[in-house]
Amino acid sequence: MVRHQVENHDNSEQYNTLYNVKLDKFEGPLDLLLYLIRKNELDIYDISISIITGQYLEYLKLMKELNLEVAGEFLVMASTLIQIKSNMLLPTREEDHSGEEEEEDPRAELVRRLLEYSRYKEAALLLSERKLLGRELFARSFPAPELQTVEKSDEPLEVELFELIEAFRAILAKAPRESFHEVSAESISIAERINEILSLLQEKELILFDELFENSLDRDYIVATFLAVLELCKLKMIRVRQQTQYGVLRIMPAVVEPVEEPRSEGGGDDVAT
Amino acid sequence: MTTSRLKSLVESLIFVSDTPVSLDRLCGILEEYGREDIRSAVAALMDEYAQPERGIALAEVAKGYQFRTREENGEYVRRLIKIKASRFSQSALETLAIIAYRQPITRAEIEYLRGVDSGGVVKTLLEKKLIKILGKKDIPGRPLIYGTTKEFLEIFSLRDLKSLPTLREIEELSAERMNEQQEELPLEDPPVGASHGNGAVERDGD
Amino acid sequence: MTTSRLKSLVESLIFVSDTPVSLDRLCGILEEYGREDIRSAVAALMDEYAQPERGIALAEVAKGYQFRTREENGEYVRRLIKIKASRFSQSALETLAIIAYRQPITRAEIEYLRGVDSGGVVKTLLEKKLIKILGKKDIPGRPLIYGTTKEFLEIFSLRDLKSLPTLREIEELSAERMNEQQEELPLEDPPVGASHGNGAVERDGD
Repeated sequence: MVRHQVENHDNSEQYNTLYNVKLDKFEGPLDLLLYLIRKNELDIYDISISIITGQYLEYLKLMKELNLEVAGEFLVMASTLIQIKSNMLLPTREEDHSGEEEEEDPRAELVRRLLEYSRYKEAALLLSERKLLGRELFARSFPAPELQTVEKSDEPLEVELFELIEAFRAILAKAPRESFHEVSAESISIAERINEILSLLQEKELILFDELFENSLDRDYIVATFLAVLELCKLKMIRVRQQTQYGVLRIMPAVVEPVEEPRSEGGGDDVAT
Repeated sequence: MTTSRLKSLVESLIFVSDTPVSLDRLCGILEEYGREDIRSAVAALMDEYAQPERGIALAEVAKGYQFRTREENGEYVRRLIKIKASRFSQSALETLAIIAYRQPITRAEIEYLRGVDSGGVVKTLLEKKLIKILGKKDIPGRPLIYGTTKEFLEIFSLRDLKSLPTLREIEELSAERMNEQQEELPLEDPPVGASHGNGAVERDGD
Repeated sequence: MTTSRLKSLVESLIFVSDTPVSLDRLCGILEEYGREDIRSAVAALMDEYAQPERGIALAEVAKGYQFRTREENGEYVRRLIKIKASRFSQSALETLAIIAYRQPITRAEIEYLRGVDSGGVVKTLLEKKLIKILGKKDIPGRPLIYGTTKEFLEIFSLRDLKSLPTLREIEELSAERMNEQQEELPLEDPPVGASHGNGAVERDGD
């Protein structure tokens, strides 16, 4: 209907607005392709790539003419379509087994994606048709008045990971300025490596120094790991041992949960060496 | 320990909680009673509340039981509590559907399935607590993986994830819808992207 | 406009309100109905709920009507609330977040970031076993340093500390939204699904 109106109006401003609204409706290139397939009454398993590609490119052209920003995904899909189209032009070999033939169809991957996408689009529609709590249905989302005096034992805790990190982000946003330097990319990766080493040490009592570098040859990673080890040594949280000169470095936890004696001043000092 | 006493207790407990109460939780509290007795007390209550003239229904959602107002009364309830109904955009619904069916899933996988960048939607869904971070995937780069929450089940009135229609059922529905559309709609008047989501089409399909 | 419909509406309204609902308020919302009809609907509901085997009663309190659990069930109801999962206070969440992401960390450092005294929260988190003392820092005063525990990982279903999402990962989610999707995703208050949006556009075009 929108298109119909567009064609009947010369007023370019209106033209612009109407198309703008319409183009916004496509969630992405897959959505646009599904629309074109339906519009042309094509069999999704046997799409005419030349029709679809032609219309798809027309759409992109139109979007550009209307000065709409064309998201990168639309362009990527355009090149995929052109690629498929040119592959279709290559002579195909007839195979005896139809199954293998299907695999060779240059459209196969795209068809699979379109089918998959249309399924989730349908699933989204079914979700939107459900009765929603807070829209059609209502529950009591407050503590009953007779319970307000009961004191809660707060044993189990309920919180999501996302809330934790959002809390941290909020803190950093309002924390004193100087602390911002510490939060630069580099120091984050040191903190990350400290966490990783600590959690490795929770799993096993001993790690070899070389194991810490197994995952990456990235320079920053190695530097961050090394600084993390130094930091942990300085904090006396790990012990680094060597059996022989130039032998393997072994890393062990220095403290095993000294929760009981936090206040003793001179006592627990020699936990690490 | 008569049945009516147990039913009364169950009614009180479910009523007083601001979140759905699971059978396990009921059994934990009503330790003097047997699991099967509790289960049938719940069933009996559900029957009683199922009568059409009641203003409250006992619903089974998010693996628990919760009293909820009857759907037809929604309009009046909205007048009372004056909340803005939360609504979902197409992209939010698509992303939510993908996560619901494919969890645990990474952002890259979502974006492959949708064909568009989805970082913003994922963030909004996290903020609305409809999805949560489940951890990290054991592949290079260790990307975050996402899944749906209990709130998702509560808001969409789902007992559990299994009560979502299967992808096969959805495929059939989708095929049906596509055929209908091709018959119903002449070329000149194409449905705009989303309009096949129209309620009318859906009802015809039933 | 039968009596049972009105009774159902009254039941929904009183149920969903967190404060007692007065007759005036009911009349204001149920404007299609007469005051006397509403009054008798309330009375009929009170009668129904007055049966001894019910777990909920409709009480008339100072400012109106309110559903309450039956008094004899109080003991069980209190058990429910006792084992109910509680949410983190904002200060506990903040402190825990700082410790999780910046461990090993001293109390002074926590307080520097939060800008407030955090001794009490740290103590609570220690008691709940979400954090532990890792040792002492090798600086003057030798302050204690804190880190998270296994219980912390369990609460968030994390396999290890490596699975904590990083700030960068979360920021990457919203980064794109700022660039391309900003206008496309009015998620805060988006139009209903697809079909409504469509209708609106068509009307605009007229």
